[in-house]
Amino acid sequence: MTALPDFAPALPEIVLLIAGMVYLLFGVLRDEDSTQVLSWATIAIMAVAGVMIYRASGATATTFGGLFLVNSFTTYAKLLTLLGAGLTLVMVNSWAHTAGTARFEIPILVLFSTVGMLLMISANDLIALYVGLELQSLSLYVLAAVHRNDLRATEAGVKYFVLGALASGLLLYGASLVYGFAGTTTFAGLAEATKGGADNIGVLIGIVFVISGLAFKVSAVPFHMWTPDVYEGAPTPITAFFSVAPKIAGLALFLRVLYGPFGPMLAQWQQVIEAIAILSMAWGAIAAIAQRNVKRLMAYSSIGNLGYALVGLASGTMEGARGLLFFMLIYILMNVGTFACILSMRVNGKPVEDISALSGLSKTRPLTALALAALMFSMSGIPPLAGFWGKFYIFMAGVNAGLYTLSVVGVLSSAVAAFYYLRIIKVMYFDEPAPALETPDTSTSILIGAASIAMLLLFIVPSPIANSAAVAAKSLFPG
Amino acid sequence: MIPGPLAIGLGHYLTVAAILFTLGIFGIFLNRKNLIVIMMSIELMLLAVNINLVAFSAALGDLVGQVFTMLVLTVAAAEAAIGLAIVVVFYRNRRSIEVEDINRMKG
Amino acid sequence: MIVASLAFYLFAFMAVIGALNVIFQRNPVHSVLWLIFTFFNAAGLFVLLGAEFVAMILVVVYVGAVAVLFLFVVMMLDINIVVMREGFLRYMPIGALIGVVLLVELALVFGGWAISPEASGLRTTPIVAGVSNTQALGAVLYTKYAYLFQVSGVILLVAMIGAIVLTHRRRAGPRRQTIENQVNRSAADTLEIVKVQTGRGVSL
Amino acid sequence: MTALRNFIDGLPILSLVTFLPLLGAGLILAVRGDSETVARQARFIALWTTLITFALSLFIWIGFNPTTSAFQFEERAEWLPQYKITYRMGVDGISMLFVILSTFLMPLCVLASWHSIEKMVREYMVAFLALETMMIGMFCAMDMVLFYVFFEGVLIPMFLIIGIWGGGRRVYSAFKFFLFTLTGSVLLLVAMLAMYYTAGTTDIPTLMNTKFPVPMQYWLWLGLFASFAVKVPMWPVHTWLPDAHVDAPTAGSVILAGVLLKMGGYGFLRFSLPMLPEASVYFTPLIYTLSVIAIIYTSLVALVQQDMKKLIAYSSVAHMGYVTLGVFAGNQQGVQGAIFQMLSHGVVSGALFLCVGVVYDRLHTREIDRYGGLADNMPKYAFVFMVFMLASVGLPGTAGFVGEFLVLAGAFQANSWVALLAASGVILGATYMLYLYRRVIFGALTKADVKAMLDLDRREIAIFAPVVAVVMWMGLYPLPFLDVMNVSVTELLNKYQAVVVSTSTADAGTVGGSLLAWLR
Amino acid sequence: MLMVASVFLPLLGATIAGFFGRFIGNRGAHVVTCLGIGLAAVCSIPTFIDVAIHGHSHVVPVFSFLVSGTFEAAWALRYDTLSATMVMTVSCVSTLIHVYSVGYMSHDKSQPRFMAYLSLFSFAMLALVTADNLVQLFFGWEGVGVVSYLLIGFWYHKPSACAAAIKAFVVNRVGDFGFLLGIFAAYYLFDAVTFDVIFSAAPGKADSTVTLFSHQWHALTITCLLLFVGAMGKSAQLFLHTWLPDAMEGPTPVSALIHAATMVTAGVFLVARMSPLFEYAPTALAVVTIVGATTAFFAATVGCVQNDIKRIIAYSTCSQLGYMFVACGVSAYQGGIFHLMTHAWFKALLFLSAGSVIHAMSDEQDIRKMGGIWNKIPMTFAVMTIGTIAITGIPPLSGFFSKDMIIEAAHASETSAGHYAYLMTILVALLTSFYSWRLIFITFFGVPRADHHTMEHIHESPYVMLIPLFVLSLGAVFIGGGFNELFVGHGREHFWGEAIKVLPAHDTIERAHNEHAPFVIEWLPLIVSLAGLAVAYWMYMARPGTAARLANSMPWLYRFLLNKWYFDELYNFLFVRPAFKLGRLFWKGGDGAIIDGLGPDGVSSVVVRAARRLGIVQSGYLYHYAFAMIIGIAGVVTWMVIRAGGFGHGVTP
Repeated sequence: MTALPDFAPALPEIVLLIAGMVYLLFGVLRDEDSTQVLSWATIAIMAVAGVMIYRASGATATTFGGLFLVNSFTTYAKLLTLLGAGLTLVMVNSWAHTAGTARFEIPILVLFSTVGMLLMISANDLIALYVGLELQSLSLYVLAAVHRNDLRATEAGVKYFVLGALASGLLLYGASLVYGFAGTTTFAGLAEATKGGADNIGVLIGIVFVISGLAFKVSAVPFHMWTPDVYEGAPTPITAFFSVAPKIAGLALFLRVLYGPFGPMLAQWQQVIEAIAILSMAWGAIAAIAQRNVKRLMAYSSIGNLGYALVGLASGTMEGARGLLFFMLIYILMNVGTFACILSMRVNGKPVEDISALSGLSKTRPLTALALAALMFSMSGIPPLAGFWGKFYIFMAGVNAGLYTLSVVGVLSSAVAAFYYLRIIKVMYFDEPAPALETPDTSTSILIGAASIAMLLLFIVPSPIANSAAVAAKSLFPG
Repeated sequence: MIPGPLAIGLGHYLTVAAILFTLGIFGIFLNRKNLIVIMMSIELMLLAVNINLVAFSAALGDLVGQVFTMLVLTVAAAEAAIGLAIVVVFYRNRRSIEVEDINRMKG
Repeated sequence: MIVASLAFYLFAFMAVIGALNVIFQRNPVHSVLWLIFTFFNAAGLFVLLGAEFVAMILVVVYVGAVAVLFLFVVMMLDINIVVMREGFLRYMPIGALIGVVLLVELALVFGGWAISPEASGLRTTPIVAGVSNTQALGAVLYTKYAYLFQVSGVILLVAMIGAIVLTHRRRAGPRRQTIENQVNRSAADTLEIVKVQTGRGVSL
Repeated sequence: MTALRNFIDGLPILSLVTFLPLLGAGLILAVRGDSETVARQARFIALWTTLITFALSLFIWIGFNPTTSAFQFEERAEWLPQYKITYRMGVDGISMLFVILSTFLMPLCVLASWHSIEKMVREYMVAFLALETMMIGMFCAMDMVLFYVFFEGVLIPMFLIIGIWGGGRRVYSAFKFFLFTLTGSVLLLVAMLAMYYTAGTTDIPTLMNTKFPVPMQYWLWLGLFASFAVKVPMWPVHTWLPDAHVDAPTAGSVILAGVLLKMGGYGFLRFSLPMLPEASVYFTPLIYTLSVIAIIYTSLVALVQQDMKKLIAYSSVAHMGYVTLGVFAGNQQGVQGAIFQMLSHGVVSGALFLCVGVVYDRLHTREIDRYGGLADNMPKYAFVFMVFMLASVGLPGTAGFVGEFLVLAGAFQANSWVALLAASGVILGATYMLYLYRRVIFGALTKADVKAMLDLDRREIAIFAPVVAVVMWMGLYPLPFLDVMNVSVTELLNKYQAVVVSTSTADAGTVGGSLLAWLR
Repeated sequence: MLMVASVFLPLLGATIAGFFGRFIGNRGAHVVTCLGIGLAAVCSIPTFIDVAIHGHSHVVPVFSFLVSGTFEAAWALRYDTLSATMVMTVSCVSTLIHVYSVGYMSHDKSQPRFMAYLSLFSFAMLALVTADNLVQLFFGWEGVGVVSYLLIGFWYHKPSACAAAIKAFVVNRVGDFGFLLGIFAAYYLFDAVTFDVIFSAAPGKADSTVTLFSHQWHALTITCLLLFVGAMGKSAQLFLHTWLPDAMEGPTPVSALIHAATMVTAGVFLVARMSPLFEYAPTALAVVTIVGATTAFFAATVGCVQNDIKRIIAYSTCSQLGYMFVACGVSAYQGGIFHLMTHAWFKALLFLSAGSVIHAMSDEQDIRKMGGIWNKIPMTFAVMTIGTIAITGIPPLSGFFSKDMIIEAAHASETSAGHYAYLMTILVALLTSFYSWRLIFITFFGVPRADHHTMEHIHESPYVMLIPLFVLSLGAVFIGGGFNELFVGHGREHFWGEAIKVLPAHDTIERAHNEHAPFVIEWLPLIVSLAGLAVAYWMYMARPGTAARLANSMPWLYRFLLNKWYFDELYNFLFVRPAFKLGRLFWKGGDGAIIDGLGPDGVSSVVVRAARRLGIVQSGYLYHYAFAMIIGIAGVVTWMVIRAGGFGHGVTP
């Protein structure tokens, strides 16, 4: 009756899905001891998918009846997502090595949730968006609670799940309103329907609900409350995964949705995003100061960083998108590096999470301390480290779009945020040594080192990344 | 358009959905008893969404709404499964699913 | 027309009553039962809207599977029926206020409800008169929306994996039948022949 | 001379001078061996690196053509082409001497830290060399973003230097320093971005010729002000400075006072005045007010200090008050005086901190009352201290006089009240410095531990001799310095004066209307 | 060449003695410095003859100094009669004092340092007087200030010496503050700081006005007044005089050189130097006159009751400086300079002989503990008496000529300030005579009041000290008569040339020469001087104890005078203590409580508190989290609804 759809644009996702199922079989047969093998295999297949995505870059195509879209933007966002997921999987592997409680399902769930993210990024229809989102979220709920004998992990799972379900409820409700008032769920159709601008309050309310749902996924204030608890409760590599991959996917989706179908209603949603961004930046900066647990600290840090990213989003311009995409790459690398450091915080075989455990790290483990210090300075956006470019691009877009208040609040909260990043450096460099941490294994060390060196290199040579971010951003604005 | 099914008027359906949705939200943040009821509240919210979708589908004369509804139902089932699984593991650890007991982590 | 209206109001009213009871019942078992009640009424509304298939699915999937799952878990976890805590009442006014505000705003939106003028042109899958609801859905679900169908399949797979990861325990206690072992059993492994001398017994 | 000039022109000398210290830092990191060896090697490598850098930087001066206001020794490379951000370096008469100042102070700092730094010597030297790169780079940058990068980058090594090798409340001070300056400079960043979007470039020479809309200028100016005022530091955002100085190691204080404070004044000259002339005119009364308050207020505070470093730190605030005053006096004497004052203050207050370091190394306290009568057992030290003390007081014949005098001369033409009030700093400055000197050097030598203190050793003489020479040179024959900046300053002021005239004739309602206009 | 040598030789001497004192020893330091200044003095005399007598005034450029826009100042030596006179006076007196110091300081352990300071001072003073522009003058001005500081604080072990040194420097700085503003005003007015340019432009600016300090001024008046503030500081005029008596903490040669003969006269020199400006600023001249006269009176009254031998002479110096200013104020600049020169000789003589007395009395300075020693140290007694005769203006010693000239000029001046000055100068002549003779009588006559031990050790000073005293007494005796005609006689216009400018209308010297006052007026100064001598004799020789009775009968007046009109207390109350109090207030209150409290510390504590508050919001309870989300969305929806202006707008029904 109808011809088969064109699978080529979605081939990487299909490959990943098939691999996931094969791995599942393998895991079931080999049982617990297969975790490491599967982690590496997952990283490998992600790399393969990445290569496939990269090789297909430049093309713009839709398939599956217009539900699925590929263009430069999705290419960039997917590569970023895969990068984040792959790097955190390295940590999963190292963690499994030491923790001994890891289960083979973890890499597979990571894989499925990554596929969910890729589908989200490529979604070209509200329904496709929803299923992609749910595929991602359901895997994440399970991952949060995967340490099922640990009270904190299960509590994290409960909180994440309940609030996540609430958020999807809000998103769905919004999607239903949009559908009802605009008459369609396809992005192209919605763009057509909203072209007139602000005259449909129903669509507008729908958008607000959709924004809330997405804001939850990227943990923007006031939909962020789950973040610190889940970050603290979930196993460290999983937290690392939470802090990178879903954020990219969520922001990419934000960009796709708000710049695509709802692009014409910029004037309406801009203020919402601005408000969310201001709250996120300020909340992330301030609340982190009281934290002693390094993972909670990173949770607030990521809330604040997402606030910066939202500044780029709020600008509604190509520069904004470009800045956001560039920022996110730096953000991934910084977070991966930092979490690798957190993962290596082990004393006598037990993981420690209190910041004070880092005391005097500069004397006991000078290289790790140096790397972490570089990452922290980068997070505070101090040149000559790449974090500076991240913020630079974001605020440049903000200023360009005339969002001066937002930019000023942003830079001021980045100054406040610098306080807690500096505190980590202070603990490492100014304080007397605490019991030495164990030597991290090779892959973690490489991650730490690579991330911090990348901060320096990307500072010196930001151009290639900036270029590809620019290309990606451009494809968000066809014509 | 198909006038028949909408003799009552779309607004009525939407209002019912809105009430159910609000009740669902209510159930989540007013509930102090147990997690299961919260999950049921979520189901109520999804039900409200479904009513919305089907009503719009009918009003627009467009089948997409119903397709969407079916997917929502499917996903909701999956969600319920996972949610209940999480509740069960939590219960095993804490021997309780009272909402007020879920606050080991805060600050 | 009157019948349809009456039916609508009946179903709508019952659904709301059901929802209220879901929330306010003290006993979770009762809540589940009221949930089922609400679902039934919603299914009624679906039928009124001409979506028979979705209505059936709702009853079959939700009442038949999900709600029963809920019931099952509630029973399994053996939860006490607790008194309502004062927190509920303390947060009631502000919560109610927010809820009502939201509700009124949503209702107001529907009061001025209007589909955008472009909407009819934007429909991707218009309902064709004369084709039954089930048939129409079937026609698009596996073709046009096959992608979504497949993805929802993956979602269910993930749900399955997730549920197993989280809840499945390999216990030491239960004895399982392992056919391999039974088949490979040899007398030498299990049987020891002891010659018993009369009057002296065996030392075990 | 021409041959030399050609040779220098052929080299990317500015980049060379800028990044040579970083190379040295790399070498230090490459040193292997036990901690003793590493420390010794690190000291020597750092010393040689800074000396070579200084020598190289002198070639900039030699090859510098003082008859043009254009940027010289230009270098340019692509950096972020899609944003038109380039790596562009160059010096003009305003910035060149600051490069020399930075390279001059660095070997002294290394020498001053020779024995006093015992832990983590390698890291210390690396931090210092990185700091040098940042400082030089900042003065050479011809691209606003590049400037900002270096400007901010300074924070990292300085934060570590105060925090790791400092004393007292080092953590508090390091944080205060970092966050205070960071808060200011992020606002600078916003202003810079806004300028970039208006002008479409971050190239400094182009921006100087860009006319920004006047209402916008006010906001931009305030953004720049937030950063530069903190760096200078101007009252009332100066409180980080005494703390940072007190708790930093000696060499850290030297660099802090010697170079870092100059970044603010340099910023005003490089950005505020030429790029935002209308706003600068508009806010001049504000600057006057704050500068005058800084001079009088901090001088009085310096008078009651018990801690030597704190006293000198407060005196720095007062001296930098002259700088801001001179810059915004907007005439040749004022601006040249301000630049000269920055240079001389860089040398003199740096030297004063070195002096404090000398006694601190011996007695491990900076409390003034713990000393007394050092003239008896440390006559060389007393002499050196005397020279710098007098230079700080602004005695004619020393470096301190020329800047202060020119600034006041300039200010007097701009606003006689301001000059009158600022000149009262001349009295107060003498008071607190002499009072300090009296309590430390004069008086009877009674305390046993003070008696046991030895006079300057050869290393210390090697540190102080060049500084004394420079201080006297700058005081007696300042012309070479003034010549270098003359044309650039004239060029800068020609444009600025045109605005001043048009603004004053237009009688725009300035801030002065509410603040200081009546003080004309 | 000679000119350059006479300025820079002392610097050379100072450098060698200062830096290499350890290598060349005390003797070497003595030789080097004395040689330096001596040669300078030798060079100065032919220069004086060439420049002043033969009228070859000119400027010797050295090298350029400051150029900034139109502001140009070069190092150059200006040689005209005024500076040649000053150079000669300074270098000659300085040479004598150098020599004297060799003896006086022979027991001190840091003699090279002392000699270096002395020579350095001479250099600075010479640089001051040969300045060609205001900036260079300021350089010398500050140079003498700082060396004075060093010399006053030479015995740095003594807290009082340190305090006096700081006081001297700071009070001088107050004057410098005015001087600086004066330089700026001059530059503002003339667009130059070089004397030639300023002087030639001055007549053109005679009527111009300038707005400074929110007030419209006569341009030259304000400039001159500001410059005069500087002169007041350096020359210890009323209000800025407090440092001078305290400066006696320094070794006596210092007092002689700096606080009598040279540095303190710099103010007078400045006014004379700026005469082309002052001439066009009559108001400023009046101020100079009044300040000078009042200072003269004030210092003389205080001098009458002091007991420290050096302080009495110090107040006398202060008083004599007042005379010089009176001269300048009534446009008799030549008279002022003349008195400056004679004063340099006899005041140096007085100080040095006082030093000799102190030396003899085992470092005792209180005259109440002396007495009856005239025959034990006859030489000292003799030269000191010569000095006293000179200062009290008894002919034919130098003081008579110069002082008389001033009083006549004041009388001849027909301004009210001039009248006031005349009155005062006459009165002061009486007081001067009284306290000078009081000093002699109490110190040398009567019963010995020193303890036995001291009396036994009284001895005449060595010749290295006495010879300078003899030379100085020669000067004190003859200089007045010798230079009278040249300086203030009828040929004075030719002699001074361009160096001093007096408008014909102001020429009080001319008028004084021409007017034939009654006998009493003409001889009044001498009469009051003798009267002073008589009173002093009566009170301290004839009827000892009268003074004490007088003091007891008017205790308030006595205490008022003894406490120097309570200036120090007043300044302490008005400036010193408030400065420290304000400093502490600004430090603890301003910086600590307000700026840090509201700024960094305040903000950080607010942030930390906010962080805790947010931590409470992050309660861990699911329903709170959900509630936050719902509030968020309800807020946004409400905002949207309000923004859309309700629902009627834009919705097609």
